Amino acid sequence: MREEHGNVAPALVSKGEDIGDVRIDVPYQLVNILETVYPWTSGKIAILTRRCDEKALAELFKRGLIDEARIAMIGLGCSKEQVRLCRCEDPVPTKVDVGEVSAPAKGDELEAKLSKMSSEERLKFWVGQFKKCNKCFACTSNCPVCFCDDCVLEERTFVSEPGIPPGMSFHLIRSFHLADKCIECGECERSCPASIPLLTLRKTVLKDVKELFDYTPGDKKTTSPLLTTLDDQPLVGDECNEC
Amino acid sequence: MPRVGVFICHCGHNIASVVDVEKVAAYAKTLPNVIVAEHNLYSCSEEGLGSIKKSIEKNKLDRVVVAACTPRTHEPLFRKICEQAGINKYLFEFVNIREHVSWIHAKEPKAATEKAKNLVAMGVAKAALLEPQQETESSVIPRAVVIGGGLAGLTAASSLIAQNIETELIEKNNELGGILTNVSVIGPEFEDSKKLLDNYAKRLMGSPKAHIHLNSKVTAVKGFIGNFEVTINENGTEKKIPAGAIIVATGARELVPKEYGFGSLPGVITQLELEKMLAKGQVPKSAVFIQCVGSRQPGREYCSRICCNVSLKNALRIIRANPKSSVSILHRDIMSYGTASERLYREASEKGVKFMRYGLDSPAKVSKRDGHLVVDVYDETLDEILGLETDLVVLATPMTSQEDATDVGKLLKVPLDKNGFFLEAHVKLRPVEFATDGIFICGSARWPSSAKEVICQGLAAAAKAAIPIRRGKVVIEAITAQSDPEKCAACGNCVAACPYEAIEITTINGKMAAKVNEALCKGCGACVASCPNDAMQQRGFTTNQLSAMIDALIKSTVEGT
Amino acid sequence: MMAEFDPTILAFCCNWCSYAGADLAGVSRLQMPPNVHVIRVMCSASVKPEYLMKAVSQGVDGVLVLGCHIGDCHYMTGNHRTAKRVPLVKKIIRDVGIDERRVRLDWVSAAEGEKFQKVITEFVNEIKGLGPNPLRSVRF
Amino acid sequence: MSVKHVLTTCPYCGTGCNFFLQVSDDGRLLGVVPCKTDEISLGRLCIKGYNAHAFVQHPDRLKHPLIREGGGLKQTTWDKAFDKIVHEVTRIREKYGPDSIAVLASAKCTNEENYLFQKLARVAIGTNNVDHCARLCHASTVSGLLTSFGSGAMTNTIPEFDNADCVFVTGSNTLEAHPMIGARILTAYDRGAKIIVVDPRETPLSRIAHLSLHQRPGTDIAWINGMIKIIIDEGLHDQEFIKNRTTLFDQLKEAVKDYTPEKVESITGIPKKDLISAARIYAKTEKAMIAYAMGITQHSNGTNLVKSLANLAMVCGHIGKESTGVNPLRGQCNVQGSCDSGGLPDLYPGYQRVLDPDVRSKFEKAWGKELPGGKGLTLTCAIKEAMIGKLKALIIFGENIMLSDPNIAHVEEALKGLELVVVAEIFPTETSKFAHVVLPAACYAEKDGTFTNTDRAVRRVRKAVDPPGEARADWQIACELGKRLGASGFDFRSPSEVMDEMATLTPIYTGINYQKIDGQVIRWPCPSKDHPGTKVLHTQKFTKGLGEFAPVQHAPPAEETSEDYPLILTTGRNLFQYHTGTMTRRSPKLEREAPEPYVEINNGDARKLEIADGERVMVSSRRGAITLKARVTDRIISGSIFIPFHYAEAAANRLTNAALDPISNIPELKVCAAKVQKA
Repeated sequence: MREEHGNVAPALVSKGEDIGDVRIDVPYQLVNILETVYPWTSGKIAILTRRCDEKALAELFKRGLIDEARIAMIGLGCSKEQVRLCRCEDPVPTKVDVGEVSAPAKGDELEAKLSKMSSEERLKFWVGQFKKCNKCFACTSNCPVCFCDDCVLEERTFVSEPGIPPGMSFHLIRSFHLADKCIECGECERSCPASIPLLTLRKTVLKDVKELFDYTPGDKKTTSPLLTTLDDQPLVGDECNEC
Repeated sequence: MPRVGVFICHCGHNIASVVDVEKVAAYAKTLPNVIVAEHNLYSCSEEGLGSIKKSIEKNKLDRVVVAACTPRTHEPLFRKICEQAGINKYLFEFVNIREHVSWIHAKEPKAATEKAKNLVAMGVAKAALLEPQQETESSVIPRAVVIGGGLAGLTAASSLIAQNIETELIEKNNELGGILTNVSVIGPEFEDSKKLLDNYAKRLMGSPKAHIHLNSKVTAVKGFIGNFEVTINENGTEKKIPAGAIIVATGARELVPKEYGFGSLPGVITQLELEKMLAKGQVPKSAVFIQCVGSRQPGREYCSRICCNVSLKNALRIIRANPKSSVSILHRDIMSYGTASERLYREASEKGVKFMRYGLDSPAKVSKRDGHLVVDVYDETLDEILGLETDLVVLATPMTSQEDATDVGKLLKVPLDKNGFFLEAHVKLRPVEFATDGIFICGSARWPSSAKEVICQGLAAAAKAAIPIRRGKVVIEAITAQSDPEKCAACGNCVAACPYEAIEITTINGKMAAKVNEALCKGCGACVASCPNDAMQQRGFTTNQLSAMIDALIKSTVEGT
Repeated sequence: MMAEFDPTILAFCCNWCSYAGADLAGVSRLQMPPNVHVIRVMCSASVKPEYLMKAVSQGVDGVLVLGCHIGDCHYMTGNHRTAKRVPLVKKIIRDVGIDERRVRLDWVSAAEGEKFQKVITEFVNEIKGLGPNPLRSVRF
Repeated sequence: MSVKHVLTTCPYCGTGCNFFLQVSDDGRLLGVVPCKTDEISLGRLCIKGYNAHAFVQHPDRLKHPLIREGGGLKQTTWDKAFDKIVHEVTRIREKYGPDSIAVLASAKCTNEENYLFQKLARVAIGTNNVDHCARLCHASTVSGLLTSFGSGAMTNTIPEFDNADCVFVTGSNTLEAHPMIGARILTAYDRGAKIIVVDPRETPLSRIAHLSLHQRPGTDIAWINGMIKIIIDEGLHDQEFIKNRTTLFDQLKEAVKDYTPEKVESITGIPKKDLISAARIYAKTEKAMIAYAMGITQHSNGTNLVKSLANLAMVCGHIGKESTGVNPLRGQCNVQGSCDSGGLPDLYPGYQRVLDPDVRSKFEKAWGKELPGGKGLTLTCAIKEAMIGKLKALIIFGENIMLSDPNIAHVEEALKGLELVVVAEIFPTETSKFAHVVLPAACYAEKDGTFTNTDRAVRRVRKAVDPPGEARADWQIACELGKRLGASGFDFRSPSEVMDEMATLTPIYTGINYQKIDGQVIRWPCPSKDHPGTKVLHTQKFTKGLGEFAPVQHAPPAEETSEDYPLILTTGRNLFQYHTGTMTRRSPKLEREAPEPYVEINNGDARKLEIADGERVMVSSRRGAITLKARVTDRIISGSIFIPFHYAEAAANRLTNAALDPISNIPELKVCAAKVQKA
């Protein structure tokens, strides 16, 4: 990050280069930017990582999409304000090299509010939100754990509505795809021109995954429950011998 | 633009008496891409097939939809006709309006007709997107591996060599014969088991095609039908055996009981121990058989089906040897299936074998009273507890799966049922086959079986295993998965999802992407569902085909309303 | 207009067990409501969550996924995947306010014609109880 | 290997979002990263923005000059190409006079380049025949708002939409055509602002609007006058404001007196009660913004239409305050700038009138050459003149008139008749097919310069990669051409120098220079070096002094429906394609979203014509016919059809009517009579 033309700009600085006016107030999803530059660079890359970035990287390491050996993490502790914006319950990186140590937030108010609503009200709310979607794909293109080059949501196979806004399936399918990946960085919500509370939706689904499989993404040692068999059940079952 | 032909079958009255076939045909005509829609009395009859063929040629159709019965039985027939008419057989789509419509909505002709229309619309939508497929062929290694040297394995093996097929027999023990080595006489005909076994053994020994591996265990299985590689450990040394087919004949074992003082009270023995005694000519003066020990009860519900016959056989051996001896059989029900066994049962009751029925709630008690074994059993007819004094108590325990069955199942990637016996692909449609092509099952590893049954199954398995080897090639049905390297993000979901390790991530023109080994792929589609980016597609079930079906249903119902 | 609500229902059946079960139900002439439209797939594991999402989003009133019983899967562990995917799908649609009962997962073996009949009948009645999929009337 | 991020301005709509282009050091354009701290985009982009890199290094790019030999175009050198042009221009000028030559500037090019294009025409060639595609979009805005307010631009800024309490949108599909301005409106909506949309189509915005009115195309003055009448009758007008800041109110009052809600309903089809509540909401809300676009301007009475919107705002005093005003949304990245920098036949840079002798002498002094007197030809007239053989040569910088202009059949005829057609382009286009010389140009990512976005902010365009092959930036081409034509004042070393010259001659830009705008957003007017720029126009007084009410009357469109052509055809954009598709159709993701042309037709009409959704149909007008897919929908009112004009394979402009607005010469692209039948 550095100051450029009065703006904060992502910057890739090589050895010996002038790092200019380096900034650590990172308004960017750096892992996502890292993914785009990664194939075009060689050698080891150091990157400012918030807690969510660490988790994002863990998800990418796991899938062999980024070589852990090439990454050096500089732990960035989030500001209180940032934590509040993200309703972040896990804000502190393993090692805080820069930034501050802030207390976690107390959950997501909107999420709580929605969970108390009747399904009719909840549907009304989300339909109202999704009607604003104009398919810029910011939520996918800025997502650190959305690793496909082109997205199935860009096709008419499952999202049949031509033009905008896309129908419900767009958001449902994305929710499923992220269920075992999302690390709650909130970039989808921040970059949404329609200010759809996407982070709230993400958090809601993550709760489900936790409840169903006792799983939370972001740890490179664990495997997504969607990629394993039913471990609690042996590989034997009811016989259907007499048909 | 595809040219779809739709053929609705009356199936005599089976369909037409409920579904208004004319209406459905008329509706089909209105569907996109449909060139012609006809209906026949019996589409599968010579005449029906002929008219379909004619229509294909006349109307230059390139897609065919038949709405009739179930694809599970009739699909091959109609695919054949397509081929004869000069279109790729994978451009055929089957719609089931008999089992799934007329037969189950018999009282609602109107609704049934509507549903038939919807299903046809869905079928047409899919058909329009079907693509011609080339079935891939792979060569077959002309060698079979038989795992298990018991009766089943021996039968299968000798049948294979009889067909001049190189055969490797893998036996974990140091001798052939399996459980039969402890059984001298085989019921119900009282044949000499040794003769039977020696006979098989001789055949094998005598043949240059047969290779017997004693003290050997299978440690790894790689590959697929036609091209397996079975790794065995023979007396501590590793051997790799390439093979075209595998027969599983690992058999079963006798359950060692805990009940009735077995182990503590001398004279309380199992069926096999009795076999050994009788073989040595030691005939007890009196014996009480207790049936269903450890089976047909909570924890092990199944009936082992052969134990009754075995008890009858041995009871008669005792009685025949010494007509004065007293023999009782305490049973829950006698399972003497088959005429021969039924004869044994008659003979036994005539010769004075006492049959006493006991309930699961009132099991017999075995105890030692002043030097004698006593079996206390509640007699339902007399409604009192009888104390039977006896020299011998024979516990008829069920056959259970081998302790290593699960390991074998894992090695071969084949399923077991909840009792640990192997599960064949389909008892009626594909007996003695596994769902995994090229692997077959016979004998008591499949289910407790009598020697006769074991032999039949052994021969059946051998016959089926011989098919690919004789043909020298296998055709892989074109429903395998394929990955689009352009779309693939190499996330590895599919690799994790595949039960057959058929998918690997490799570099395809400079880009990491998933690659399917079509010969290993069984076409389950698990990878397709796991792919976030729709890069993985199953031939004949592509996502755009199935989505089109959903859209068609919505168009003709939800949007229709 | 006020005619009884006649739901549109989609069912994915695996070729080996549930589709065979459906056939058996047919052969046994077991009667059931005519709302369910079966799509045959080789294994319930190949049913993409996307299909369920798509169907529900476009107004299908209910979606069934039927597979072999756990352990009986002819692809060994296929239905294990299904057993994990479908519950998650149910949760997600509930999160946006669609009744999760509109999606149902069940196991029907090739022997269980009666069970197929039972599952279909129950599900159709349940959906009738729920009424039309609210998304039918929503226009984005 | 490393990657750098270059901050620049989006080449698509007029919103002027900034973003970073990612460039690998071997010169590959990798992608787009939004600029989080940009005050206009707020780090948010639309799908076009995210794909703005996709077309730049497309293999189709023109890499070498081409020259017509025999039938086809053959590769040549820059020298030969320039020689040919200079030779022909000189010949034609001598034979037919300078006014037989016209230059088409471009709203896709930078301010500096447009400044040079008009200088090229006026100084090097000696004609005022310079115009560009603004003629087709907001010419009527420029003329209309100039008369009403004295300035033809957005009276407010984009961020101000956030705080508006009423946003009144008409003739603009904002969420699709200006997504990031749409985003601002959504912010207001989320804040609880009232959204009113008047449009013959249902747009993504109208679907969430509190009030969505659907008028018959071509009846806008009627409903606007109707609203004004309601407002006056109910005494909701701002007498204070009218008294102190405007003139000719009585004439307006007189003009609207017959537009009773009943009458308006009969003309426009807008229900009486809806019109009334719209009028009340707009008039009663303190912070009320009007946003409009082609739906208002592209009519044969476009100028009057624009004036009537100005009337509506002035009646309520809804102008000259924050989040309150009249806002024409400009459609191209630099259509505002290309007008500012004088790419117009009647105006020098900064809207200084060609006919004003003082202005003229000022420019003659500065440029050291006598300048032509009268107004030049507008783009649309130039085509007509070419048809009758009066115009002989056309020098086109980055425009694709063979798709963008009405009644393409005529354009084609015109082009064929010309003795010299020069096209400077980044891709081969329908137009370059007719060129005698084709010059390969650099695109936005390959050059420095400035775009002026729709809210008057002058934003930097920065070079990220080198142009392909021998391609050159248009400013270099223009300079070289100027020099070779023997003119002085064309030796600039950088665009920055061009801007400096332009600033000295353009009052509204006087304070603008690269160093100043590098770190901050500056909006014109910026009359001096230390001036911070202007956000809200007309705060104390109107640019022209008093706001001028215009008594305008409803007039039916130039072409009305008939027995044979019973439907009204209206045209526009969709979100994923952009104008003639030169760039978007070469961006895979955009093309995939909207790969083929379609006509939107109302379900009712479709049922009558027995046309099914997705069926191929033929749409024809008195001028031509095209075949394309039918999209049966209730998102367009019965009696009207809609076709996006992006697609060459079914060019909507083969059907459209070239009837012109007498004042601004804008063609009536939004209304013509058509019929639909099964293909």
